Formats: sequence, C-alpha cells, structure tokens
Amino acid sequence: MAIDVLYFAWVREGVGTGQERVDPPAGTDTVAALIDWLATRSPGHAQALADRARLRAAVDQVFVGADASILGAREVAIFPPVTGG
Amino acid sequence: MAIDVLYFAWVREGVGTGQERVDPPAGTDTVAALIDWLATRSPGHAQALADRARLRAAVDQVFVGADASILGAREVAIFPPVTGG
Amino acid sequence: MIRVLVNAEPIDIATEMAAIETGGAGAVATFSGLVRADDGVGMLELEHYPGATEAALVTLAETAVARWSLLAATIVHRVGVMRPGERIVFVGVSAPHRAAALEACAFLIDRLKTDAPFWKRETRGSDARWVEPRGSDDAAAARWQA
Amino acid sequence: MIRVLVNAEPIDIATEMAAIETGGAGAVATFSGLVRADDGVGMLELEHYPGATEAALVTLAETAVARWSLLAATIVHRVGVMRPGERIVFVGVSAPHRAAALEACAFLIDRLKTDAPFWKRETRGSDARWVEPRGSDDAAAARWQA
Repeated sequence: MAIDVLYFAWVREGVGTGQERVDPPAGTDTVAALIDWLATRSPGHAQALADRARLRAAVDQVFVGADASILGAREVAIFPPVTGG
Repeated sequence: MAIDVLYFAWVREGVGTGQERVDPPAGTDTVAALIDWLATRSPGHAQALADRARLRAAVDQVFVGADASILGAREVAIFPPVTGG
Repeated sequence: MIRVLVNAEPIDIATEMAAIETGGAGAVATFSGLVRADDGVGMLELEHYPGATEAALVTLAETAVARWSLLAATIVHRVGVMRPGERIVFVGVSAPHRAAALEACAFLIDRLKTDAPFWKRETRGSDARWVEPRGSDDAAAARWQA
Repeated sequence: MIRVLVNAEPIDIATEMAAIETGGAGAVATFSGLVRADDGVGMLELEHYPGATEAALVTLAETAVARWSLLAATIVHRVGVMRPGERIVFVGVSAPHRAAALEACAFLIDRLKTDAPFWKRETRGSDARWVEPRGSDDAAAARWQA
C-alpha cells in the first residue's frame, strides 16, 4: 500500500528529496518500522535516519511517537525537532 | 514659608483649584499636618480632604507617606490613588 | 534606549514599533491599553502630574532596562479626552530573547498602574466619575518586588 | 477572531495591529520575533510543513482563545529567506483585561516554539547550519500544561 513520505530540514537534505511515494513490505506497521525500512533505501536515507532520538514524525499531519501505527496512513512526515518562532 | 500645593482628580475638583500657594503656620511639619490645616481653609477643602485614607501625597515630586516631613519643601501634591494605564 | 512620552496626541503604533525594533533585538513585546467599547463608557479623560509623571515613567523604564538587560523600553501614555477604541497607553520593550521581553513588558504595565500619577475619569451618558483603584492592580504590581 | 498566516511576505505590523484592536478590546499584547543582528547571522531560512503548520497554529490560537476568553488571536509566521532585523513571527492577542492578554501572548509564543512544525537554518558567512532545539523552549512550553 503506497504511502507518501515527507522529509523536512536536514532529514530532507540527507535523504535528497522532500517527498517520495513508497510501498513498504507487509508488516511495516509503525513509524519506527517504516523508518527502519526507509533507512535501507539508500546511503543518504541511512545517514539521515540514523539518529532516531533526533527524529520526530507525523501521520496524516498528526504528531505521533515512534510506536504509532501507520496502518491506513496516506502521508507520513519525518523531521527534526522543530525550531520555529 | 510659602509652599505650592497641587491637587489632582477629585481632590482638585473638591478644593476648586489645581494649585494654590499657601503659608501654613509654624509647626506644620508633616504632610498630615499640612492636610489638617488645608482642610480648615474652605468647605470645599474640608470635603475634598475629609477621607485621609483615600489621599496620597508627593513632596517635591517624590511620593511619600502622611508622616513625611514637608520642612523645606517647595511643592506638595495631594491626590487620590492613581488609576492610569 | 529609553523613550517616555506623555501627551494628548493619539499613539502611533507604527512609529513606536519602529523605534523599539532597533539594533539587534531578537524579541519585542508590547502591551496596548485601549478605551473599552463594551462597558458603556462614551468618553475617558486622563489627568496627570506634569513632570512627576514623566519622571516616574523614566524611573520605571530604567528599572526594567537594568533588571532584564533590555535593548529598548518605550512608555507612551496619552492624557486628555479619549473615545472607545482609542489607545490609552503603549508599552514596548526589546531584548535579545523572548523571556526577558515578555516579563519586562508585563512588569512595566503592572507597575505603571500603581506607580505613575495618572487619574482616569469615565463618562457614561451624563454620569462622569473618577475611576477607583483596583486591589488586583496592587497585587499585580506587588509580584514584581525583587 | 482567529487569524493565522504563514507565508514568505514581510510581516506588516500596522495591518496586524489594526486587525487585533477590534470590538471592545481593553488590552492588546503582542510579541514579535526578529532575526537578531548581533550574533553574526547573515541569513535565516525558515522551512515549514504546509498544511500541518497552519493547522497546528490554528489549534494553538483556538486553545488560547478558549482558555483566556480572548477577543482576537493572530499568529503570523514568515517562511523562506530573512535578513537581520526582519520579523520572523508576530503573535498578538486582545482581551478585555491585561492579565489575560499578557498570559495568552506568552503562551502562544512559548507553545509555537515547540508545537508548530518550523525549522530554521542560519547562515554565518559561508557556514549554513540547522538550528538545534533548546531545552529552555521545552521548559517554557511545559509551564503552560493545565
């Protein structure tokens, strides 16, 4: 099932794109599992996603923890802690 | 010794003037004593200065308590609690 | 940079903001007090103690600049006759970081209410009365005692 | 009245102040964050998460309006490239009384820093780096937990 994955800030720069449509294997049920799988896609992915403690995520634009489900999700965003204002 | 006395807000309205030069008798040494003496000057003074708990004062533009000295003062102001902002 | 202004002119926000946003500020906090339009007041008059009022505001601004290392502090207070919706007072400060700016701004307006000689008279219809001080103002000012 | 705006245009204070000073407000508090001119940053870039950022800011504004019974809450955040002295963010609220306005304004900027998806990249000379989050921001946001 295809998911749009969005990347922001240095995660986007490391991965090399701000958005990609992916189709992770069955059993990729959580944000953490998705990140594990995404990290295998390229050296850029691997490096950008290496430090899990510095990553945050949103599923369908709702901010969630790493153990959140992505079942049925259309859009998952992965990014560093926010620094606005 | 002449002192300029300033009145503000409803004290000014009650007394009937915003400023007067007065020459209180010897022994009028404190703000409280000055107010006691001023209250004898007219019915308007008496009424405006009747409720001492609602009066505040400044001697030469420094905010003071009722027992502050007025010896050597050039200007004493008498007014209600402030309500700016 | 301290700017204190007490006069009868309307307060111009754009001018005041430009004056505050100077030299390196990362954070600007402001407070504006307006004549409320919702409680029946048709006219508000502000009286002050010329000389002493300005001196009290300068002292207040200097205290805030020293306590929070501000880059700028502005206090503008209007006097005379005002109508609902018009600005009575504007307080603005700038600092390198936001916590200092936010705290100093709250300090200035809280303390201005109790420390600066202004008196307010409200007119509702044909009834004019001097505003009574509020105990909550004394409490708000007291929390800034160092 | 809630107003949320995220775009690349400079923030116009006069327009934003006029929008906030509406209908009966007695108190208006604002906070502006500027690109600091004093720490060597020549350029600041702000990135956001279109859609999610705006939604987060609307939620934040709604929370403040409900909690402090605000008359108006505005959050304007610039994105893209900015230079020292330019405004990054403007937060403004109006309320009948000052305590509500001051608290709500501090709440909005504190929580915006931790809850809204923005990312900042600073360029100093030829060195560009993403800004690291500050623990003090988390602490500032946490104090608003009801």
